[in-house]
Amino acid sequence: GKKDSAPAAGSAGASGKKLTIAMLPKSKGNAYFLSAAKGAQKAADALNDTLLFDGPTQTDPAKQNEIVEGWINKGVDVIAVAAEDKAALSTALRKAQSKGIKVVSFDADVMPDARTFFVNQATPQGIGESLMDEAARLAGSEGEFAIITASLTAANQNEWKKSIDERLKMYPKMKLVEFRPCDDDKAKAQSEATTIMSAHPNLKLIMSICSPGVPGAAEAVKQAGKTGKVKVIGLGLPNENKAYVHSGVTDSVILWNTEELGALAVHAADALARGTLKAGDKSFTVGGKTYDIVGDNIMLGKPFIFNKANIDQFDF
Amino acid sequence: MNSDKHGLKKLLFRHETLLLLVLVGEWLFFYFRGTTTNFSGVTVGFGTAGAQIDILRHSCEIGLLALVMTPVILTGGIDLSVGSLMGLSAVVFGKLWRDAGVPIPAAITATLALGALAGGLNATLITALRLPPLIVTLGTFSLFRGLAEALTRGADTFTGFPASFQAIGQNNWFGLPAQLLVFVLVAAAIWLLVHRTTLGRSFRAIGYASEGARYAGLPVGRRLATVYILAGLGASLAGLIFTARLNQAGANTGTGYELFAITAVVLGGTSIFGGSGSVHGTLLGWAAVAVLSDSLPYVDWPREVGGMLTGLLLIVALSAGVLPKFLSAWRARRHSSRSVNPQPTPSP
Amino acid sequence: MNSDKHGLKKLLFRHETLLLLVLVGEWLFFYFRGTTTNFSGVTVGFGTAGAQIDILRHSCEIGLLALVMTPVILTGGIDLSVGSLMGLSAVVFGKLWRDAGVPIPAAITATLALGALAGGLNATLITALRLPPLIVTLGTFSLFRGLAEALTRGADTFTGFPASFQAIGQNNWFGLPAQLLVFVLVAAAIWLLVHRTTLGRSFRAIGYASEGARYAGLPVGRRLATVYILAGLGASLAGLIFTARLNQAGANTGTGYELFAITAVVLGGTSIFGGSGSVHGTLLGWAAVAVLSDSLPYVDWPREVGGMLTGLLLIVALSAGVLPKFLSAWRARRHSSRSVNPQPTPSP
Amino acid sequence: MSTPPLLELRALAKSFGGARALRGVDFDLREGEVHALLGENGAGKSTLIKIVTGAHQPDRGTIKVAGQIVAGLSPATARQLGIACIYQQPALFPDLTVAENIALRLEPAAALRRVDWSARRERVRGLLDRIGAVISPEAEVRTLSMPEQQLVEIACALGAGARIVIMDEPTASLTQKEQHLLFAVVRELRKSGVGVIYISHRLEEIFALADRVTVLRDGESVGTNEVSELNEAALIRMMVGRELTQIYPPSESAPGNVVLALRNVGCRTSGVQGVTFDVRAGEIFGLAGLVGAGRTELARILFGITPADTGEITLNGERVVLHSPQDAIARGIAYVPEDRRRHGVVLDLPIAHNMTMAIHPGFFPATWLRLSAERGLALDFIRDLAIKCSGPEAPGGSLSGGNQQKVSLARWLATKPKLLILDEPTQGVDVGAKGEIHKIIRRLAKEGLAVLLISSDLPEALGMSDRIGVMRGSTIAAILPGGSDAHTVMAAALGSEKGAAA
Ligand SMILES: Nc1ncnc2c1ncn2[C@@H]1O[C@H](COP(=O)(O)OP(=O)(O)OP(=O)(O)O)[C@@H](O)[C@H]1O
Ligand SMILES: Nc1ncnc2c1ncn2[C@@H]1O[C@H](COP(=O)(O)OP(=O)(O)OP(=O)(O)O)[C@@H](O)[C@H]1O
Ligand SMILES: [Mg+2]
Ligand SMILES: [Mg+2]
Repeated sequence: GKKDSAPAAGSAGASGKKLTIAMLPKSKGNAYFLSAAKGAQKAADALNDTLLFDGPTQTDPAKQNEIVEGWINKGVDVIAVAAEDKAALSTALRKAQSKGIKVVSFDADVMPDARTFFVNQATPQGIGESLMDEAARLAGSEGEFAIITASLTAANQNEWKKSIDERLKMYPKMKLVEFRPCDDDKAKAQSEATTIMSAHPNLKLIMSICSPGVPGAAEAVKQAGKTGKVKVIGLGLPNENKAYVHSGVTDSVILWNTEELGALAVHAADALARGTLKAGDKSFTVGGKTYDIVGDNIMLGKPFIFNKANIDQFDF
Repeated sequence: MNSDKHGLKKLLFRHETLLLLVLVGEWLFFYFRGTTTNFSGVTVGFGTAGAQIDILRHSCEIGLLALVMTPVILTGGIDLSVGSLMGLSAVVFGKLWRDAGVPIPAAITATLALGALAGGLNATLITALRLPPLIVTLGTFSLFRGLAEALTRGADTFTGFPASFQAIGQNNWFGLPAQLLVFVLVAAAIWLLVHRTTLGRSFRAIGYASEGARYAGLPVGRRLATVYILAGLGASLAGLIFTARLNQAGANTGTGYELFAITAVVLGGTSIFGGSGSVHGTLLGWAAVAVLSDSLPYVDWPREVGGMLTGLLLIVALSAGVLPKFLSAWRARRHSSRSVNPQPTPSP
Repeated sequence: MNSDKHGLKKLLFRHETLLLLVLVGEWLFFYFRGTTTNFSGVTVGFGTAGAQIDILRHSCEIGLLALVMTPVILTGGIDLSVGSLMGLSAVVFGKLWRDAGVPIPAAITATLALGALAGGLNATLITALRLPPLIVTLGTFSLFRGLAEALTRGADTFTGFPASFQAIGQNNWFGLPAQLLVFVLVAAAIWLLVHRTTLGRSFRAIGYASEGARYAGLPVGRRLATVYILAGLGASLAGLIFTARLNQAGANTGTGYELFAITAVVLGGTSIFGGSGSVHGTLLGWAAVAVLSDSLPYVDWPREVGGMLTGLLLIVALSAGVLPKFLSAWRARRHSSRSVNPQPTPSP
Repeated sequence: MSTPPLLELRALAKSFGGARALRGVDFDLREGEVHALLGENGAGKSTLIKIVTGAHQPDRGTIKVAGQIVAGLSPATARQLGIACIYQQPALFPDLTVAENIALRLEPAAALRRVDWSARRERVRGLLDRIGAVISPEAEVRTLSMPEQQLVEIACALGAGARIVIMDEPTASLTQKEQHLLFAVVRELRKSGVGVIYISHRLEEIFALADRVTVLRDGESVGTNEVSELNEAALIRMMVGRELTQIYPPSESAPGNVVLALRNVGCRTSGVQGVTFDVRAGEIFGLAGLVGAGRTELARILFGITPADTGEITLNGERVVLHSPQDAIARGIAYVPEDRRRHGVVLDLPIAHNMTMAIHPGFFPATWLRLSAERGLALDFIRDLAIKCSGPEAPGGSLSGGNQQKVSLARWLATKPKLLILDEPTQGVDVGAKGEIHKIIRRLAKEGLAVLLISSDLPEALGMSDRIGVMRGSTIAAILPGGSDAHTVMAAALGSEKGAAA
């Protein structure tokens, strides 16, 4: 019942066969990808497609590779991936394409020749600039700050880091003192933040560019009793940061709508497999909303800043 | 064999002193290289109470595992399953509290019971079926971790525990981390058990010569059961503290901890063949590893070097212990006049 | 002790048959539950050649480790450092090729040499200083991994290797994965070594009674060196193949593999005390684990269950092997006539 | 006489820590002779052998092989010199086949040589035929019986072109039939010019087989004679030496009521059957017999290690079932085991710990150690038993054999037992300690303890026992009154005609 009545089911869902869409996150445990999966599932239901959501329990290029190869043998129709390691995953994806399986990437891109489209949650500039500007605003444009990232190998985090460094040039009085990985793990992020704070007592702000890092850093600041003294911002999920934002530990969380990202990835995958979306298209419309396509990047739109004022309006 | 034990016994003494020196050396190094006063005159870095407390906090769980691993190794056994059991405990605790709505105290009790049960499984396979501990616990190593992952499908994690529970892992009691007090209590208990009770005695006897212990009328099976159940309890306790510290419980909790714990015990001078060793040795070994693995950033060294240094320390410390004995044995064999060693044959 | 070996040897036989059954059972289960034909009439899933080949591809590295681990365990030793050595090899290979600009063939040779060297380090500490293998390789376990991480600061990874090299890990030769051919060659070599040469015989002799082997005039030291160097070689080869398969080399390559390899060997019926065991047993054990850990998604089971099943399999298989012996021994003690066993004393 | 002896030992001496195993032994072995080596337990026979085979290094003395002085003999060089040894417990690898085992010894340890199976099988079969053994080269050694394994050992020796073959108590666990096969092989060897050193506790074998005999006593050679010049009595006298019976303390206790009563006790796993006798309070009941007669097995039954499955055991009038050592200890039974080094003391633990090991529940209420009390107890025993040691903290392994034995004894005296089982209490114990232990045993008996004394040392059994049970073939062959003479006991143990007469 609901499938048919689903608004976005549109022409595609009704006509043609039921597709099997396989979605690969960097790691299953990560709430960021779980919320993307939520959106993806909604979209799949709407399109009357089957969604397989599987990934490594901890970020692990080899496992990602093996999971994709498993899907190839299972004969899925289209694959949507967020790559932990460009090179490692691309080898498997090319194999998939050679077997006639369509591939889109989302959140973290692979080699261009290993997929048709990249669903781009935000350009590195967009993210880097919003993060750096927000940081400067909170720190009063001066003082030491540290960055916690996913893993020093993570492709897109490194992209963002570049544009952060670019933007940093506009704030000469601000000094980046640490750039530490947390392996997309809240626990590690927390101990990293703790260590950073005792190593750099004048630290004014911790910025996390991976979602588990934000609550991790906040937890550390709270436990160190430095609430307000050391500010916390980063890319994160509203839900896992609400408490900290309200208690004033975390000032702002910057992100795009991850459920929308997941949904868009599935819609793109579906359309690509059905041929309604082709390389070279300049825009892509889902249920009335139009996303522009820059080259082979389907743009999700501008990042969004969650803070005390608005965070409660979001649930993911 | 015999003279080997002798060697390792001697080694044990040389060891604890040597280890203490290493530890003090480490500490002073980090203290002088890793502590600075910033322009506003505040002391910062390794030397601060905060840093010291954090080092203790972060290594508390491995310390607990090392403590309960010590009796196991004293009996000549080993337990590879403690790390996985940490994960299973964390997950089960999380599920009980969040999904089954069990109140925290009951959930804690149930989790510890689970730990004891898991230890009991190891013990049964080892004593009743006479399977080698290494194999049994290698099996439960996969089993427990697998259960934890199956329960969460590798995705589900548990968080948002009540503050009263998080306090165990995050608050300070009397200026010390709460879990440190738990740790001290456990350490004291294990120390007394090993060094002051007949149980500890029988652990050593079993480790040195389990047949001999049997001929002396010691209840070997029951004693072995004790140490493995104890290890299980310790592992689940570590899992709980870990959960409280991070306010997060996942299936990957404690991955790889078993080998770190064994490293600490062995570094502490406990013979892997069983029999000789001490709880304070384990504590020293644990401290040496803890400082190494958590303090490098204070001196702006890459944290990654920690693992390398740990391995190096283990090898060097043990070689240093054996070398003199080895040389003397070798000299003895050259101009073999009278040797004090009851066994003339070179130890295997 | 001795009668213990008897048990484990009998177990070995029961084992290989039992294991073969398990393997066939597994395979058939996945074949019938995990293979389907989609509407366009194409067969997909576990039954396809592609799936079979991928399973082999993915488990090839662990298979190599298990193969070279077998002689080590036959001598009564163990090598915990192989997984870390995989990582170190991958990193060193990557650095040589990318940073030092060494041509691939030379880089491969150098990496293998490194592996042999690392194995030699283990061997030296074990034979010259007479340190227990468990401890030595526990130390190098941290040391090698630490070195790999230090070399890359945990950040650097290597990729973009020439297709000619990637071919080793990704292409098919004669319809089979390239690395599978390497694997088969190694397997054949190790099998001959263990079952058809005087070396293999001396491994068992050493594992059964290293002193006895000395009295029989065997060069125990040299033999031990052989097995650990072999293990080192195997580990670095596995590291290279892993790198070729993923076209990516990082410091975390092979983390935790050592315990999987040991699981395969032990599951294959090799006695952890050394002395008895077989290479074909190891291959069976490896296959059983490989299928379990890679095939669950084909039957839409959570892949996480794999670990649990592996642990269960190990425990059940070994218990099943020991149980009859245990019961009969027990019955014998109650009311049985003369036992063929020369030892009247019940096994410890 | 023109050719030098195959083997010539001069003033060979060897000590292990305290125990002086050999103190200047002379010995020589000629071509084509069987030279028997005889002596009580602990006389030094095995040590002598271990030196000749390179397992131990002598402290002093010279070894000549075929006239050449050899120094620093190692197992490998010994084999190259054509010295081969067949131990009581064959040192074969049970997981390997007969062929593999033999090859392991014979083929050079050259590494990766592909094994030539047919050639090897032929060679092995040839060797086995030569000693008239019907064993398949492909059989796994574990499937062979003890004597078959010994034959394989001998085949190895022959294959290695051994000129000197040593047999240390080869017949300890052989049946009559198996013995004769072995003897045939030995004679075969002698014919082919091989020199055989033959160690046995069984006199009739000496007379059946040996050309010459050398008797060791407490690490010294008493003398070497042509066997033809000796008779059984003379030989026993040489072994036993000075009129020992006098140096044994006299019995002072009057046996009281029955403490232990065995009725037709047996245990299938250990082969013991139909054992029936009583032991009274204050009585020392000796168990004599040859090595392997089954006395230790009987003791293991009484201590609950291998529980009895037939017959009944009565302690102080009440019938008891002994399933574990704990049971036995609880009922006041103490067992000082035969294998001191493996079962008697934990060599690595301080002697104080060793002494309290069997009384943990009683001596340490609520499991708390009372170190000072323990130390006190240890010091008392050290004084009472005159244990030579550096103190209660000295590890058991640092003591001489005799003193280790006293520690093991102390452990069991601490349990205040009603029945004390001593298994070879003075085996491998030097003469001085021997005497002291004997005095202690007497004193205990006088204090009303029932003592079961297992001993392969005939004079000891004779001198100490109020009554003597002689075991043969895992059962009681005869029960003799105290003061019976050596010949009667020996005869009963050997089962020779004299035994039937007595
Ligand atoms: N490895 C050893 N360490 C210490 N003492 C030893 C060792 N081996 C033998 N001894 C001692 O050397 C002495 C002689 O022992 P040996 O085994 O040679 O006697 P034996 O004549 O073979 O006795 P048996 O007839 O019981 O075999 C004994 O006092 C024994 O305790
Ligand atoms: N460790 C052993 N291995 C093989 N056979 C053994 C062993 N111990 C005893 N036996 C066999 O069990 C039987 C009884 O041995 P037991 O030790 O009881 O003899 P015993 O009378 O105690 O002689 P002794 O005490 O002088 O060795 C003999 O056939 C002996 O060969
Ligand atoms: Mg002897
Ligand atoms: Mg005996």
